[in-house]
Amino acid sequence: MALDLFRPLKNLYKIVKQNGGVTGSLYKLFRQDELKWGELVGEDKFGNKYYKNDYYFYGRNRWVEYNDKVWLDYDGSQVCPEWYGWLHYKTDYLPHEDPGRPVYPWMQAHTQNLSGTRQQYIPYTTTKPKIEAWVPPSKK
Amino acid sequence: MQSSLRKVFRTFVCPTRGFKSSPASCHDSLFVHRDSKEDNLDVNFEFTPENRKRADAIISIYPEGHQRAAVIPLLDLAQRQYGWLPISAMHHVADLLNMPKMRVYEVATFYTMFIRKPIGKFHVQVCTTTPCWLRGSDEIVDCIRKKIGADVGGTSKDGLFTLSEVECLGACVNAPMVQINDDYYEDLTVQDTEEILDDLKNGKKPRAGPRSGRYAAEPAGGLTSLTGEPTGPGFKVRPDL
Amino acid sequence: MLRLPFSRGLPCVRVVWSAAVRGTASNPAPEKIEVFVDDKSVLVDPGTTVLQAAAMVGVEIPRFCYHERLSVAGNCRMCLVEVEKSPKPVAACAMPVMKGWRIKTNSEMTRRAREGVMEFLLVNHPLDCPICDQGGECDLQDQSMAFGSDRSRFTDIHHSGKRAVEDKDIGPLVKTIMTRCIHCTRCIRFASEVAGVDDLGTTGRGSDMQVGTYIEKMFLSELSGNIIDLCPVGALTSKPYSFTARPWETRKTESIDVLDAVGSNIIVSTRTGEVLRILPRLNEDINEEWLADKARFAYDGLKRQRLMTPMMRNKDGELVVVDWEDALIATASALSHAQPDEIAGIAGGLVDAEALVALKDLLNRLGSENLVTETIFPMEGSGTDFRTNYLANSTIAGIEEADLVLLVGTNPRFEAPLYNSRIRKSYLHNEQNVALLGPKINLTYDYEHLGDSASDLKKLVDGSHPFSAKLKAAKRPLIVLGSQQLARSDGAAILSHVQQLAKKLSSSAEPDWKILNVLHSNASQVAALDLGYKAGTAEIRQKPLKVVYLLGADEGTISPNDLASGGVVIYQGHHGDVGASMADIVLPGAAYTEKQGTYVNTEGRAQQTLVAVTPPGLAREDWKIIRALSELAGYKLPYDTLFEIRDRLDDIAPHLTRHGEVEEASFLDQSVELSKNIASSFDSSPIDVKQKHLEDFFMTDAISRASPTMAKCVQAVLKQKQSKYYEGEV
Amino acid sequence: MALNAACRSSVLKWISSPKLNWKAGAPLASTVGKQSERGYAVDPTKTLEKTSLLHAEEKEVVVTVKEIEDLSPTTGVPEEHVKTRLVKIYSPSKNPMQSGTHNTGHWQMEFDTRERWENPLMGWCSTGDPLSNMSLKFADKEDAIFFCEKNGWRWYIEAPKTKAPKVKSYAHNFAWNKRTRTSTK
Amino acid sequence: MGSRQAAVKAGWKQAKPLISVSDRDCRTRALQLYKAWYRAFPEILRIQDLPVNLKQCREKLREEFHKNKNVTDLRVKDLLIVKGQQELQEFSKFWSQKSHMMMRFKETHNPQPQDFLSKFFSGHK
Repeated sequence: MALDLFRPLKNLYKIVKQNGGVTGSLYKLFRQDELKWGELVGEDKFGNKYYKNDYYFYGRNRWVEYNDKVWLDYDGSQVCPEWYGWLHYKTDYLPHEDPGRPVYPWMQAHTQNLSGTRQQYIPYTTTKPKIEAWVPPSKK
Repeated sequence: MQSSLRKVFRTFVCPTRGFKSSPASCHDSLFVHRDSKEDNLDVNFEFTPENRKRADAIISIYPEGHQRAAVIPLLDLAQRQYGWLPISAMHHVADLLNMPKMRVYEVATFYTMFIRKPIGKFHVQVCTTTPCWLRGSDEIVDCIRKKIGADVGGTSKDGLFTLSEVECLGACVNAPMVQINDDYYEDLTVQDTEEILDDLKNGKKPRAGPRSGRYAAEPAGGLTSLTGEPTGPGFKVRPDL
Repeated sequence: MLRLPFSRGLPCVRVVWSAAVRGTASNPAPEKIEVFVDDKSVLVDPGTTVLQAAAMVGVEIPRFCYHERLSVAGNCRMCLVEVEKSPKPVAACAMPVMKGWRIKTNSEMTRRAREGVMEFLLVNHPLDCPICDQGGECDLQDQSMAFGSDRSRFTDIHHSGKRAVEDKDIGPLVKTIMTRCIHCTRCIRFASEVAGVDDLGTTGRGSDMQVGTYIEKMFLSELSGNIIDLCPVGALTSKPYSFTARPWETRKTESIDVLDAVGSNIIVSTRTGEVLRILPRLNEDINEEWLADKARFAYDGLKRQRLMTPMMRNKDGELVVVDWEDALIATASALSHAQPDEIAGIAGGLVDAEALVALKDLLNRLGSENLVTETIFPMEGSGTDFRTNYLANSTIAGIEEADLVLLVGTNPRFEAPLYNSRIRKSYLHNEQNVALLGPKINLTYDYEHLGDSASDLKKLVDGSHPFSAKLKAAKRPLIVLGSQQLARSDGAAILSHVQQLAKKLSSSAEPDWKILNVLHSNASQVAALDLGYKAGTAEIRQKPLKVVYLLGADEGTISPNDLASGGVVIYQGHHGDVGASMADIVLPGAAYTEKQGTYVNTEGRAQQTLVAVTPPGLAREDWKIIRALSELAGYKLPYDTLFEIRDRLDDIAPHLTRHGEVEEASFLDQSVELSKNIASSFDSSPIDVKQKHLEDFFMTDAISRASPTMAKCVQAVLKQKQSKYYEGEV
Repeated sequence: MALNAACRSSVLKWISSPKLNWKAGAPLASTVGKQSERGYAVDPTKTLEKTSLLHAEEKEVVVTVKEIEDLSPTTGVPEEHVKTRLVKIYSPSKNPMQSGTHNTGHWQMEFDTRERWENPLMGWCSTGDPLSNMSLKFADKEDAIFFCEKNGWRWYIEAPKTKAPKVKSYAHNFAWNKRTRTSTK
Repeated sequence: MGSRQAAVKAGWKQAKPLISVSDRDCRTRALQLYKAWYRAFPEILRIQDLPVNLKQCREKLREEFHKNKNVTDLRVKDLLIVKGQQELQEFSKFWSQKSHMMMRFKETHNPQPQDFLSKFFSGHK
């Protein structure tokens, strides 16, 4: 096959087109430092969009675009567990296609990593003080 | 194959000494005190005036400062008076001898003839050691069991008889035998046994001793030796001496 | 190979033996006989047992039932050794040696005998070492490693034949797991010989034999904890310490007990900055190898009710936490705003000599001489000027040499249990006779009761009392005066009469024999008197006090009402008790396990405690608090380190830094002279002691009052007293 | 550049020179101030080399030193742990829980206890005291004293407590007229 | 045992020398070591890329030597020289790193209180 000199341009056209024109593309480039084109395969309950394009090399051919609402505060832990496996090549099934995904009542809803926020987990001491201090009798 | 051969060889030809425990041989009595209906501190025990006199006599045997040596005879006396040894009797003896109560408990629990739980009026002790057993003590035991309606170690419903199996009582010549309270009844047959128990039940006191008509431990079929007169001096002595 | 370690480290024992044997031989020593232990020749006194002879050459024979301080029982058979030409092995603990015997402690016969005994013991011993508290310090464990067989012939995998014995409940201190018992009878012999409580015994026989009390009964003794030490297996273990630690995890600090005036030597086991248990430490002169229950088990009081931060009263009269600067500045300003005579220092019963001297120096620099101890001692006559007046001059070990002991108004059994156990020991082994002037109490041995009238002392002095003849006949009489009697209004008269009696008896007694003994009830009294504290708060209460500095004073001998209005009470101590609750400023100090402090016991022996753990929270060592305070008050004390304050102690009273030695005092004649003028009128009230019953023994000071274990003991004793089986023993 | 590299390698060569002569009292040949051919005055390795003595033969040489050297500058123990520590030299007492006397009879040194603190989460215990676990055993107390003196630690001796021998007899249990006659086993 | 007892009382004794046989000898070695360090510093600075200048290094060198000025014992001095030698080698060969050198310039721990009161307020000292 002859070298398609216009391929980069074609790609650029596809990318720009898919990402919502020039302004949309610039917006995504600013947010994600990267511009890709690909097939939207699904969206999770947090509004993150998952894409696939085998044009890119394995390892870069599945990606997530985080919900616009989080702006720049996106974080790997915002990927919900259903999509996690697909995104990390643990499975090739998409969440709705996957036959073996039992749902148990004890399963908790996924939350993103809360470290550094007000809701973060703070460990507390579980040991009894070895020495108890005297509490002066109150006059009241 | 080889190993099983070795096993057989070991078992039969050169057995190693194996340490095997026998099944737990728990004593029929308990070695701690538990308050019960019959045995508690509220049970009043005092020596009767006669026994008190006997007790004083026993104590007086022992030298000054060593009166506590009288603990065994006094406990025996208390047991004879009460039938068995309640805790208050032990305490009474301890007080009498001015010794720590624990030391009395030690003695009372050590000797199996001190009985620390209620017992029938007649304590039937059947010897089942080898000579008696060979002479049929098993039948005697069965007979008594049936007769009093209680198993070994148990007491009859009327509270008259308590049956125990004991080791050799030293009357092997007159086997089989039973000891009822202080009396030996020897050369027993099943019939004799029934008779004795019936008598006791009816308040009669059967004659102690051999039932076979023997006086004591003499040979049953008459003397087999020493039948003649003893020889005089010079018997089989060299004439020249 | 394993036997090798047991023979190590014994050369020192040999030295001691020979030295002591030389020392004690008063009458011409009988001819020594020569025996050979493992072909090593040794000369021993006639009557020495094989085991003792072996110890002299450094051979330690394994044993379970034998204990140096108990009678010989000879029932465990572990000490079997071969003696040449004897067909059977002999029990080394009970067999006296004969001339020329050749003892073989490592021969085939000996080893087989030990192995056999070990096997029999282990047949009926549970294999629960992993959950046994004795694990790691168990004689059975160690000896089965060293002398037992390396394989088992016990094939009872169904556990049908293993002996099992039900556990006994003998109180809140000793946990019993009787299945582990190997019937060495050490606990029984201890109870009967040392504790004087014949409550333990063996019941049953053969394989049914068990050690116990037969009836359900608490082991009512003030020395009950010692049976935990004595037990060579895990049958008797400490209840408060159960499942706490393994011995190899703990750090051991050799220290001194201060909960009574005996000054028992102890080992404080700590882990992760926490005191886990207290064990006795051998000291032949004081506690031998025993320890009273209070000293052993009150350590959990060190973890409760502690003062951990400085506190001050706010406007509402509530004690609130402040930091050190504020507390010390407030204290300093209170001290500097008062006139010298308006300041007083009161020392309690658990204070070390370093803190005492620091407080004394500070108050003296401020111009105040009002330094007193809580416990009263008559200041009439020679008062506390002569040490001989307030010491147990005959020493504790000296009791054993006495032939007659007269106890005056004291219950040594609960005031100083190990003092009492010495008397009992001498009573049993040395045919010592005892008489008591005071209330009728159970001392664990027989004594002649001389009534409880104080005026009988007068009769004793002039010789008209029926007991006087016996006193006069005694070669080594001993008078023990309880310090409580000195708090009576006629305390001075009692003391002076006892002194006169002692003086009188010294003419008929052996020369240089010391008769007068004062038995104190707290650990700091002697050091305080040595340092020049006055005794009793009565005198200073008359003064218009503005500032009272309570140095661990928790007996409530002074109250805020004794102070002039606007007065300040400063409390420095380690527990929130009486003193802290009435204080305006609380300065948290260190308890005896947390400081290196000097204490002087009732016989005048200075000993030091060591730091086992550091003081909790913001608490500091006591002398340091006073030193810091002095700097803020503008009267800086000239010592910054422990060495420097010890030098200061050395300047005042050199014996305070000679740890472990008794400084003798002998000015009886002079003090008798000076006490002759004391009015000799006695109160009509009978002589009484505070601690008559066992339940009075456990909670006597700030530490033991904070201890849950001690509270449990009191409850258990009271409960036992409700039982029908209680016979008014204690 | 090349010169520099050459210089560097020569420095390294000196310093790593294996010719260290550790023999005590061996004579030192080179002296200070001699110019080496590479232009450096002193060869650092030479500080450990031979000493210029008149008698060059290897013979027993002795120096006079203090009886107790103060080793503390060389041990690396922080100064505060030399000056403020108190060493207890003692002969450990027998474990009262056991009959055996193993682990006794020697002399031991231990430092004073310093503060431990607790991890607030797990309750684990820490200490800032590097010497808290240092407990050395000695055959006799003079050795221990010598060691402490050398290291500059203050020490004190805790006198060992010894047992008094006691005549014991099985017969005492059965003595006819003594109080030792007991009713126990 | 007897000799040891005598040892406790400070005195003098004859001992086998470690390296130096006389004070003069030892002094020579110390000076040699000092000079070696002095001259090695430019190279050490270069290879280690230390954030200090040569002057500071040499001042520090002086300070370190002065720390031990009170050492009198010949053998201790020898040992110190040996240790100094080792250290020089370590730094020159980059066995010891930048941080090891910088430890000398800045204490890694907070200064401890010195007088009694501040010690008292700061903790169990």
